[in-house]
Amino acid sequence: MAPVVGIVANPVSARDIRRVVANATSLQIADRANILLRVLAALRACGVRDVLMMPENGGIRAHVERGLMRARGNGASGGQDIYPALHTVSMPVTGTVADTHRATAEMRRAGVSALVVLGGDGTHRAVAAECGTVPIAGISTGTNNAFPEHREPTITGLATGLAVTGRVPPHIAFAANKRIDVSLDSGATGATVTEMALVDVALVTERYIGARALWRTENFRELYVTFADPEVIGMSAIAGLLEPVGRDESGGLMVRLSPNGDGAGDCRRGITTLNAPIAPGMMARVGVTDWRRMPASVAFVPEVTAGSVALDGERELSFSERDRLSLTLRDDAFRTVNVAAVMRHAGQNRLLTGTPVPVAAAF
Amino acid sequence: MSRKISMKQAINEALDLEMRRDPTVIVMGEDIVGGTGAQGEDDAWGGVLGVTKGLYAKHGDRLMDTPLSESAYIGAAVGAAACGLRPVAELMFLDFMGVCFDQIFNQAAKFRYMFGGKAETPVVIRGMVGAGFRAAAQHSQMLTPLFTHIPGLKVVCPSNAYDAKGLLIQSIRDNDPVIFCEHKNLYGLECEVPAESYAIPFGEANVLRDGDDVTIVSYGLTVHRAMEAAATLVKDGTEAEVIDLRTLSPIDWDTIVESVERTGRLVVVDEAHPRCNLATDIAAFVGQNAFGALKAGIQMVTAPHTPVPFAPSLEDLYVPSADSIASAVKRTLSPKGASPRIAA
Amino acid sequence: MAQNPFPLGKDELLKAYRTMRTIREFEERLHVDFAKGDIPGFVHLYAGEEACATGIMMHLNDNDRIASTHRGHGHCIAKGVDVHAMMAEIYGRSTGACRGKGGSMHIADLSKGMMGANGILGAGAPLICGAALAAKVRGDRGVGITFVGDGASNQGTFLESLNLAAVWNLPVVFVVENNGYAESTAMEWAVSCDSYVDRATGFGMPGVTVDGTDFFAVYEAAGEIIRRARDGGGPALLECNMVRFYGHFEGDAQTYRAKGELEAIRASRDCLTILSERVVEAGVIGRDELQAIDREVNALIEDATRAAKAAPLPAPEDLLRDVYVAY
Amino acid sequence: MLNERIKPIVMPKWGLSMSEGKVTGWLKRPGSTISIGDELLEVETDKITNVVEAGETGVLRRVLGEPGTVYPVKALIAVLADPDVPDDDIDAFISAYAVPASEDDGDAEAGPQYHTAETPAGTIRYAKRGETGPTVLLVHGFGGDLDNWLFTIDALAEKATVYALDLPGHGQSNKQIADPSLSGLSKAVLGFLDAVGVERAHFVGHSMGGAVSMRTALDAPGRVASLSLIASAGLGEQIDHGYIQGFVGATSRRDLKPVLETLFADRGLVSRQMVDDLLKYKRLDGVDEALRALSASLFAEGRQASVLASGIADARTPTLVVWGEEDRVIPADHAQALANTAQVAILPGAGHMVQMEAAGKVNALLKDHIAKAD
Repeated sequence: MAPVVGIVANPVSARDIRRVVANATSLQIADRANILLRVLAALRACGVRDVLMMPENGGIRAHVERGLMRARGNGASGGQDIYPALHTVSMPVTGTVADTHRATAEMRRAGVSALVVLGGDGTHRAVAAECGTVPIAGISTGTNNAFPEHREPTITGLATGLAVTGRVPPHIAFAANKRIDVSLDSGATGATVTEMALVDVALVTERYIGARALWRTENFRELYVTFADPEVIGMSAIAGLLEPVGRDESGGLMVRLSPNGDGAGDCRRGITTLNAPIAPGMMARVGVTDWRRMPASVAFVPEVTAGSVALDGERELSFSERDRLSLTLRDDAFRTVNVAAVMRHAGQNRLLTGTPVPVAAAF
Repeated sequence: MSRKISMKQAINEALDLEMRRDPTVIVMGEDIVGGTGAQGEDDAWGGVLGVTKGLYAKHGDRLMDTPLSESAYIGAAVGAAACGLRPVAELMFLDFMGVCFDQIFNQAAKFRYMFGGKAETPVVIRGMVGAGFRAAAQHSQMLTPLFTHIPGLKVVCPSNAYDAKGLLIQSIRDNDPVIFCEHKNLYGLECEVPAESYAIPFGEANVLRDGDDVTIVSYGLTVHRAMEAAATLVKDGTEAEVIDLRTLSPIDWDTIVESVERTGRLVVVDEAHPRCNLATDIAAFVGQNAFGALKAGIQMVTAPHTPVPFAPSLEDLYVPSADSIASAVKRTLSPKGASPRIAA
Repeated sequence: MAQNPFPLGKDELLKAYRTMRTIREFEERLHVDFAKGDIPGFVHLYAGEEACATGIMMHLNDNDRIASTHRGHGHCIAKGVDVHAMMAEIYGRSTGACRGKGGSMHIADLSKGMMGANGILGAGAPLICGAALAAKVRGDRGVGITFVGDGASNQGTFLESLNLAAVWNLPVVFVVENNGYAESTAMEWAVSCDSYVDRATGFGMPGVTVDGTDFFAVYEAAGEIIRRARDGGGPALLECNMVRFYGHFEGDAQTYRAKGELEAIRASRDCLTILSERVVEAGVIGRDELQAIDREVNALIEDATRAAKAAPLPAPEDLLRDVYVAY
Repeated sequence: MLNERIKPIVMPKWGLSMSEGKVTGWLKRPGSTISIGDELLEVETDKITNVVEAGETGVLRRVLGEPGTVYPVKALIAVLADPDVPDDDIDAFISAYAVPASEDDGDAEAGPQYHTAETPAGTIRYAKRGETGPTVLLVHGFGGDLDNWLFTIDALAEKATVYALDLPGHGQSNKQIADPSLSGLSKAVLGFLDAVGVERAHFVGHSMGGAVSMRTALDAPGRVASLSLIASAGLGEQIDHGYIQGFVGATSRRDLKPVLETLFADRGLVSRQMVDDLLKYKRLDGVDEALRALSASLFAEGRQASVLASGIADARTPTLVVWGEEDRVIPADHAQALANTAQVAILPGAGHMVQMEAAGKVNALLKDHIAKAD
């Protein structure tokens, strides 16, 4: 049976206040649809014939279907379908993150071989929460995109197609990823809320969710990252500019931040300031108290007693003195398609030539 | 000091004087400065026919070129008026009213009434009207009846430079929305105009010529045709009284009725299309209020019920002529004048 | 009391709650009285959308102007228009905000910067460009906010205004109140590019989408956008995704809605509940304090309704008044 | 073919802007014997209709001006000659007569017909006629301007240097009146004389201008050689309040025309152009405020605030008082206030604008008075 690829494309990512405060990207719906069509063409070229897609009312699907219809109509494909057949998960649309959760779970149950995700860190986090062992191929269409790598989506589609059709061995095709689990025990109700982050957990003193985005550095207190990459934007950059930690290393980094980021720092307490790209187009001075490695599978209890928890750059939970918060980093938490490795392999083994050299022959 | 200037200069001068007098007066429109954002000269056009030429040098950013976007900038002028400015928005050709009429008739005209007398909308929409410019059907209309139909709008149509200046100044100072109709074929016409500021009150027709035999009522370009007709009628011993309405809303009913009560005969000349226009309006009013004074049926001389044609030979037939006005006067004087005729 | 974690002080939070509660109570009361046949004409209720008007208007003063829509009661109340005058207006009384000559769809109070509800969809956008232009000419740091529904955002006036505001760099905020329905037609069907942010982007201004049922989300985003406009940063668009608890107008059977839709949004997306839970949970405001406000608001609306019904009708001569400044 | 015994009657030029006039009717038949001052015909201009008086004696030998016909200024409209001048000579004279080129056409190009002077009271417009003889200053009344002296200025200029000014708030002078009292206006007039370098002048004042002239005679007697008070204010309390209010309040021709008619004994003299010109003046920015300030200061509640008669009687300034018998604005019997000290002339058939309605007689009185007083 030919593999089926699932697609989760979030129509509402990249719409938050950072458009106003930091000139962040706002990828148009039509462009998201065009990205999807490019991915679909690449998947079909690798032999993927069926794709299962999350329903949404934001317009992506409508644009994509228009594109498929035009391709069938204009005969450019010479009678050959250049796109896979598109199926939609049967589920109601709420226009919230719950759609992503549910669609991912349904696709996993339907046995998809991989999940192509269009969105920012938030969308990827929602998929990762439900995808189990199904590998993710991430495409950045959000604002703070620390998790999905920036790459032409055709290549991502190609790599995914090569990976799921078995033309690249799994140990090359797929990579393990880390995450941080957040557990919040409510002092009021006794209930426990669990959440997760793919890249970073930031604890800030604002105790309301509001417009979700993080951009007021004076409120930053503690930062936990799965990897610390000086090449990405956002919270991870703060850590990455202090002590880089790779995606493939075990464990992450924990940084304590201070409100006095603007030079008036309290030297006695060993505060330094860091000039970091905390959001697209937004360089800010952040007061840094100290940092240390965050080993895997060890629960951290923060010093901050009240505030909000921002997961991958967006405030999601608020907590008070009565609540108990703990954070634990997990290695090998979920899988992604290792696009770079797949493409390198494809090249080395001439997988896309007319008569492909057998995989084994390359070794 | 009085001197001879054209109607175009008079309008320019009125804008200049009012902008000098009142810092809340702003002027906006398509190409009223001209060349904004382009590489060439500042003040490249001063309006498509140069009416606002030179004002940019005197008043700078209070003259604003707009995008070709009548609905937005006419609406913005209305909104700014409701917020304390006195905007003068040029709607190049009033034929373009179609794309922004909502902002005028549903918004500007209604604010005072609809908001219980608690809003003022001192906006002036000025632009060109009228045929004879070889500009064809969409740049030549006399749409004044559309405007007079709407309560809350004031409608002004000057026939000469002196009136244009005084009426435009009054329009800017007036606290109601005013549609200021400039007949493009009168722009070059000169007359004595004081250099100083002056305002001509609304609702006062100008009696251009006294006469006891017949009353000719008109406005805009056709006032001049009526005067020509009156001059030729003198040879037959007919003295026509010629009334220039100047403002169509409000309209000076008293002057019309008083004149008709004396002359007993009425010819109404209107460059607008014949159905439901100023001519029918005035004829009906006089018929209702001064029927006893009439010695003959009222004659209406209007444009035909057609779009404005392009071919110069046809357009020349379109606008009421001095001859057609004189003929209409003669009809009121002949015994048959009282019998009904069907207008073209 | 716990430390206040919110971006507003307690008094401001109470004010926001009172405003939202007043709008809700006002609309619920109209819903009941309209069904009784007490109210002439037709009314469009804002219930369910209170967080949007309130979250935005908390940032404005009387010098800032708003242009509203046919669904304008909430905007009026949040902008400070007197509730008694509004109710009397809806009843067509001489004591009304417009002396009984405007009605529900035309309530205005220019002294409060409320430039009128508007029966013409999309018409407020050019008007607010003018208001913003006036503020810019005067240099008084005023801003203009225009509200438009998801449906009316298709009007040429709205799109032209986005362009004009961008070209003139006006201090305007275009607020799209997306309740999902253009009268009865789904927004998804009627809006071709599917995203208001995309539309804003196309006109060269930033667009932001927020959860319009979350007072804090609206408040925070609006604050940044309004501050940017005040500082000369130019126009922006704010899309508030929200829900409408009643029909397009009163008497609308809402047969276009999915089964269970209304019940679901009332249960999970009631902005008043979301706000009050949030502030009570944080320990900033006691439930009893909110209940006290509820009682006061209830009394206010009751009094406004009683006063409106008892108020005199306009005099016959008012028919001819205020067409022009004089004559 | 100049024959000094043949005297042409030509279309007169009344005022600077007149270029043509219409003969409306002859008051003398051909063959009549004419004396100086006889009313010959009526001429209508776009501003006013008036009578042309004879300036010479003789028999009206030919009447050329057809009633109802418009002639340019200086066109030959009649011929006076003694009875013994042969008809052939007269015909020859007529056929040889050429309308002199209008001197004003040249003047208009050469320089302005009106002048302006910068004074402490603002810009003052004035006209100056004549180069010789005593200096005369013409001061118009409330709401008037220097054109009120249309029929006066050129006649006096034959033997005098005549200035006529627009008072502040009037005509084309500055419309702001700093001090809307008689003293204020008087100071403005003196400021004007300073600006044009005139130390002393014979003051001819009409109506309010008469009161301004009297005020000046009292405050600066050295600068007033004589007073000619025409229908003057300042000689009694009475004034037609309706006229003042009507004039100030009128904004339309319909309102203004009846008001202006009270100025003349012959209401028909109020032409369309006169009304239009006044409306044009009244519409100018600042005029309404100026007129209201003046009327409040000088004529509040329908009474004249200042009566200067006794002061003038004591001052012994040579004074002429002229009144139209049918004056409906200020009663002619106010002239009696100076009956003991001044020459008083009450002219029949004329109203408040007596210098226009009986121009010939008034001009003769003025010339005589100024000549005697100088």
